[in-house]
Amino acid sequence: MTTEAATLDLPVAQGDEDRYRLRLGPQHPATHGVLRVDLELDGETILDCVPQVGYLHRGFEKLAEHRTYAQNLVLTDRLDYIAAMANNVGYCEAVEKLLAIEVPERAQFLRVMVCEMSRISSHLLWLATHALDIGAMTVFLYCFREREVLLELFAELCGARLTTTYTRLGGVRQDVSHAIMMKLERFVDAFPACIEEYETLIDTNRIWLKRTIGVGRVSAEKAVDLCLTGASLRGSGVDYDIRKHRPYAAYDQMEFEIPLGETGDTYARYRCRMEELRQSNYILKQCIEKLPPGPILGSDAPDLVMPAKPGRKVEVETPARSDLIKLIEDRDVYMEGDVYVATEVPKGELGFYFISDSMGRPYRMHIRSPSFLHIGALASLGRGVMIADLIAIIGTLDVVLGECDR
Amino acid sequence: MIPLSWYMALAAILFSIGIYGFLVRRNIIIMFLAMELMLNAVNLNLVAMSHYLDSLRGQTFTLFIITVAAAEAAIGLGLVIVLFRNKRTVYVDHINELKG
Amino acid sequence: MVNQLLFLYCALVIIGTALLTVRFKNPVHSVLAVLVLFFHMAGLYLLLNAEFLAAIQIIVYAGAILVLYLFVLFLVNLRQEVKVERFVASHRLSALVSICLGICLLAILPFFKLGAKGNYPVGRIEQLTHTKAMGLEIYSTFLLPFEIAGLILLIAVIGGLVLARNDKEVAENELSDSPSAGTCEVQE
Amino acid sequence: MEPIRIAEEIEKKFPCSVLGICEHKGQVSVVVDRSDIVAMCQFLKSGHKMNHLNCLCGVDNLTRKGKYIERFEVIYQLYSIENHISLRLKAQIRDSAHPIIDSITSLWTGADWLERETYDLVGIMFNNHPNLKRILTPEDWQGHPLRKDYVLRGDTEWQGLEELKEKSRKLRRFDFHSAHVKQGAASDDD
Amino acid sequence: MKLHYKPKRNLLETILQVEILQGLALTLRKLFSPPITRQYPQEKPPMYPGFRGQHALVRDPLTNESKCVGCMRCATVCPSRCIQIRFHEGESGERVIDQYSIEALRCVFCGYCVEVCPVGAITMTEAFEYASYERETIFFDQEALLANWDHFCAQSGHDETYVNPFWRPRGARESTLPASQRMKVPDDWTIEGQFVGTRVRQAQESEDARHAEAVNG
Amino acid sequence: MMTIWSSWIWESKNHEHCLPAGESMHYLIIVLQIALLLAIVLLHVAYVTYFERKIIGHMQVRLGPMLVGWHGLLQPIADGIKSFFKEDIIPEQADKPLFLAAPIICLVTMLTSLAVLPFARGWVLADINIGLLFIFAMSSLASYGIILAGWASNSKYTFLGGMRSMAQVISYEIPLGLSLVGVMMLSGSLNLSEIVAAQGTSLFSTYLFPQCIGFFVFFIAMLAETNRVPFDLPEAETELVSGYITEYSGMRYAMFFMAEYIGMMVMASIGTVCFLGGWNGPFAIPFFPPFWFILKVYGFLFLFIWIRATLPRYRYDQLMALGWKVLIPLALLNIFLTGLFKVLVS
Amino acid sequence: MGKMNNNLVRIEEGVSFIPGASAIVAPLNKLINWGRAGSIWPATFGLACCAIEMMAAGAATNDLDRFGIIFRASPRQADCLILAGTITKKMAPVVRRVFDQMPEPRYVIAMGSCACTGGLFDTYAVVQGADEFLPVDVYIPGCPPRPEALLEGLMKLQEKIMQEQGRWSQFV
Repeated sequence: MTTEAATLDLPVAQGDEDRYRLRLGPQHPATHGVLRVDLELDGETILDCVPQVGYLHRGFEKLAEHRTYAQNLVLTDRLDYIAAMANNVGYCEAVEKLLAIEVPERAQFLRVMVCEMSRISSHLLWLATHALDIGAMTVFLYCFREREVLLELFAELCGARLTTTYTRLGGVRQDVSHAIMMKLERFVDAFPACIEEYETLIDTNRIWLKRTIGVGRVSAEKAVDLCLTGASLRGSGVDYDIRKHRPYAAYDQMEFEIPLGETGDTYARYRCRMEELRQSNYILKQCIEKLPPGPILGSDAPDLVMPAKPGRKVEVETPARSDLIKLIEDRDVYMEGDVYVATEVPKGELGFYFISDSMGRPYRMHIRSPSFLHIGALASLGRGVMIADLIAIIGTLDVVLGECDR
Repeated sequence: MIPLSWYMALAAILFSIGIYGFLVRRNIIIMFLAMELMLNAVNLNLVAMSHYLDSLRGQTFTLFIITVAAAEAAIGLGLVIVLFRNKRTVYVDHINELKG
Repeated sequence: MVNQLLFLYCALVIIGTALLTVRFKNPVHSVLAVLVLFFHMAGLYLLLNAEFLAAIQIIVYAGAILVLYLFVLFLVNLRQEVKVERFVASHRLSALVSICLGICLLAILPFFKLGAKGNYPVGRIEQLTHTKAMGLEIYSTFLLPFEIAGLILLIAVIGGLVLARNDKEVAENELSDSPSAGTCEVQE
Repeated sequence: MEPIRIAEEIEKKFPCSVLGICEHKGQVSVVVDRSDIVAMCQFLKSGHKMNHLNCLCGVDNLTRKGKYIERFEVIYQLYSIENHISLRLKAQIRDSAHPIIDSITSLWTGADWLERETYDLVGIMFNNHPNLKRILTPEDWQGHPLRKDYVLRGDTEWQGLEELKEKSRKLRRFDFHSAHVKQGAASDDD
Repeated sequence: MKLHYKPKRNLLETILQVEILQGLALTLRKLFSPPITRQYPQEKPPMYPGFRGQHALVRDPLTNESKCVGCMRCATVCPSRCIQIRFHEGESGERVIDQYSIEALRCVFCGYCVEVCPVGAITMTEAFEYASYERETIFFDQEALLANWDHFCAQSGHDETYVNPFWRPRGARESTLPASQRMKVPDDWTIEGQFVGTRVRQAQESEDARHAEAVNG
Repeated sequence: MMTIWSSWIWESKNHEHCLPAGESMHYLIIVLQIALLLAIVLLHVAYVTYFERKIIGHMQVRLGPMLVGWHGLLQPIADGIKSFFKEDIIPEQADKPLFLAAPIICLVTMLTSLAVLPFARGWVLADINIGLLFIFAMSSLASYGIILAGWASNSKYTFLGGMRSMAQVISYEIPLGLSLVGVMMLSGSLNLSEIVAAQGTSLFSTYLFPQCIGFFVFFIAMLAETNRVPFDLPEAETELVSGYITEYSGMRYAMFFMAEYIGMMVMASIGTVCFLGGWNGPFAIPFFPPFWFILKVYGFLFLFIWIRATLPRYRYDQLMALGWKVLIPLALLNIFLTGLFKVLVS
Repeated sequence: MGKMNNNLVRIEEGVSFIPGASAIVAPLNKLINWGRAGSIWPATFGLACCAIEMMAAGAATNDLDRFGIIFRASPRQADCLILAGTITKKMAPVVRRVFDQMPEPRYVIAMGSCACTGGLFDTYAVVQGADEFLPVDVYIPGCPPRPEALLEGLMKLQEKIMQEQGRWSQFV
């Protein structure tokens, strides 16, 4: 059955089945990539909704066991490719905890900065696609206009727009320049007006309200039960944000508020994210103000070419033409043990669970991805609603399949 | 000029085809359609005659028939849906026992 | 001459599509045959100078009633129809009956005599336009039947609604409806 | 309450199934036997308001040695949204041929997919799971990729891809040039 | 923080479709505002010196050959294993590169290779326009990589001694390098010239001023 | 084809007393007129798509077609050529005759409606007494094309699209018709030319003001009738892929596309004729009488495009509710008020 | 130019044409190619990271619409399949199916390392290059490529289309 998972050529009725089955995806404009949702319909009403994932399962966790910690950072770019920076930070926070690496303060501020930039860019993409799903195509273009500014900033900062690989174990790759900060400041100043613009188009629009209010309602208990995180959880009124609960990087030095919805419907989640956009913008503003001086990479940061085993030197011979290279000091950075470190990425709680067996590679790396659980929740959210509502719910859960399937 | 008898002959043929369809088909929806054929045959007769009689009565009557046909379709098809919902069939020979 | 040719064409198509309607395996095809039939029926009405009726024929019959048929057909979803026997067991007898009826009807036609002429000759209708003439007739002579027809339609609408309404309870959304304030307190 | 206190409480409550408590980098984990895992989670969820299931994953400990470590392990990372504390349960599964553990889907609906994923990738079965099927890999996939004896590129090619390649070889786009060349070659042979 | 919602529409606003008209007004305004589109083939996007584009092997102006010393660090660190190096030992014990190839279609452009290269031999240029009809042409061997470098120099107008600070070897940290070999980095990246938060700078300046005052006083 | 057919009937009826010798010439002229009209309209359709892309592009702060021809002016032609020379796929499990017929039904009915539109005084192919009803009839027939496309493709998305369209058309024909009843009452005619003539020449004597409720209802119903945003459910891209045209490729898809745009133009023309005073304008254009008509139609089309660039999409049941619970009562109210007005005035 | 053979002129191995016919065919061919190149409609088919850059290419800054490129949701109306992202083994049959559903002439662009070769993911779950089961016309390197790189790839595709000789369709 799995092989014929295409969109089109299923006959209208199969035998005398009473129920009308529809496969939404994996090639479908509204499934944000390669999600497939098997629906059973009664007219337009969904009787049963079974999300199917795995169409983007690339074997991250297996691959991570075969690569060094530094190399695995590259993998995390491709997890939630919309907010790669946040993943980078989450990964580095976890590995630094595991390997006990200190991060200088400036790097922590820079991490907060790029995290919030990627939160804004992720939320913009979410808003764009969510609005497109509901039919407002212009919001899509307006959101991309601002997102493009951020992506170009990323490109200027670290050389790539999406797959940034910006952080390093013990710091970040690159210091910001004055030019970047000027641009960022300009962006931060202009951004609230842009949010107003999106809201003019949809926020009070009666069609938008009709399509979102009361759709896909999740109570607080249900949201916790479904393991939702991020704005999807906060839309239901549960105050859980890792940036506040277990502050990492320099979040403990930032002032911001966590917007909490009440109704837990699509509109509440939408409002939550819109408010988060403003809060992120505010954090960025603080970053510009509070960025401390200092180094960006810790003095004990491990080299990229890490030995696979402690005590074993990387096979690098002294080059003939120069004596540039000092070999890396061996340090017992590898300990046995396990850690679980979670960070608040735009989608929700991104957790890394590492088991180290004292090798240069993780023995086991498990990624707790928010999207995976959000899509899992779709099965119970999507029951009893109409197809159009399901599309709105998929949009509002803000899933990204790269992270879900890993 | 077309003689009135042409119209009447056509209406007669159409009517008997309608009767035929009503009698032979098992599908209740097609039976309804056959009834529409008969109604149309009658309509044609009425319109033709009123034309040749220099009167509008027949045509007015046709209008009413169309109205009633619409009502009939609404009710009849509503019945079909109810029937289908309860018995999962639209075949008349499957529904001849009314015990439910 | 042209008119006669037109009539013949329409008549042939009407008979042909009527036969197809009752013979087609697929009910959807039947409905479409009826659509073509109605179209040509409207053509005949035009030949009879009844342009308003022709338009009504298409708008109401083709645009509303037949669409309703299609709707119901799709609702009951009858692909398997194509495979099963579509005629009742006694269909030969029925055919005989209907042919006899047809012959009888045709046979009595010559005995038909036109009655008294009315007061709407073609010229007057053309001058008034058919629509206006119909209106005059309906809203004067046939006012009461017109009202009754309206009532019938109303009853039909209500009846259709009552019949087609789904008796089953609308599946409750299992997620709670109350705007609860979350499991834990909002913390500062 | 300190996580370590909770861990001790668990030990008191389930003395037979708790194997040990360890703390690493400030994170407390309780190593337990698989038998009482549902009761333990229930206890943590209702007794200590550990209502948020952070993470559930399986581990294949084929090449890792250590105290209490069995072949298979399921990790439950719990967090209390209210009290801001987290605790890790590590359930050990001794049976390496047919690893099986009780499902906690009755406590968290969200655990459904996490357990399916664990089953899919590590091959640990879950008792009382409503729908224990493969989730990330195709349903007719062979093997469990995250086991240590599964090589990175896979041992055998997946049937579906083989079929696809075969099909695409057959359906290879008709190419005037190559078709002609083939004809020419044939005539050359003649 | 509780969300605040916009107040509900009143009857008049509902009848007059105020919010829809506002939306329409916005799009109409945008109709007459200049588009932000960059007409790509004519207008190139702004390129940043650190952009991780096409790979190139730096041609050493002295020897006219690659600078690569065959230390294998790039091949070791490459997460997607797309760098292949073959070498043999020369007379004086140095490594002579026989083959240096990058399968650019497998590369993930993480820039690790550039970052770990101790001699700045491999770089990632700003070029990204090298789509091709065949897979083979995007497999760069040593000549192709050197040609990429020449192409880059010609395109960007840099001379052959151009060294981008983004390509500075950071595998061996700068502090460990001899002073003469340290890469010249922009002021922005030095402790002295780096961007400091506006408020922090103000505090610093007032501190400095107070300090100076205290010294003067 | 149907255009020829229907106009033939009408002409033959009205001109039964014509000289037999001139009759064939007469038909020839009509055929030529039809051909000319079709050519002009199809060209317009092509360029309406271009304007739509351009206007929406600029509203979305981008440019729209730029590179095919000067500022993308040849874009519709390129699209047409491409579609014409594209493979025409008929799905194996489709109901072949209906699958083939559906786009033709759509296109032909839409083209047929053009026959009764008065572009200027006397510039009308078939000046029939029931012009307005004729257009309703044609637009209700066009929905058959959509329904059949949805059903005959035998795919679930198309089927759902077809069902949606069906429900939508049935629901919105009624307010569309009712909203024009007021116009009919004021003008006392169903003939489009007469409706225009009844409105007088100045802007303030048009029916836009006395029939503002009717216009409002008409406008919304018009959007729904032509499946445009915010009522584009039958082809809602993010829900049903492409709705009823999901399975169509190449030229057949282009036919649906053309039908949709001709439908837009027809509806815009009806709006122009019934509410904006048709070809009448502030001053007469000497050599090109349809100038004002075309200008007004393009104004309508701009509105269509503008709304498309701005609004989100309704949900199916909300659409139904809007039609039945808001628009039909409003239209009835409009009829009532108009009647009251007429009674009071007379 | 090849030798004369009856009335046909052989221009290269296996290809020959009627002299004089080119006066009609060649402009027609050119026209058709121009039409195809000027209106490439890719299927909306994003797989992973590259899809985001594909969206960015369609957004205001780069605006694919300038080239006459609009995304079509249904593969039946698409001319071009942009493989934007990692093709996993589970997804490969679906990709192939979408390709099969497209009408001729159809083109495939492999965008980004993953679609071209599998890229970073040399694992059990990923197809090592789309050309294992699809005829790829243009390869775009990058991970993900910049939107402009996608535009460049599309322009390469346009060039390729312009060079075609009477590619099969129902009329030609």
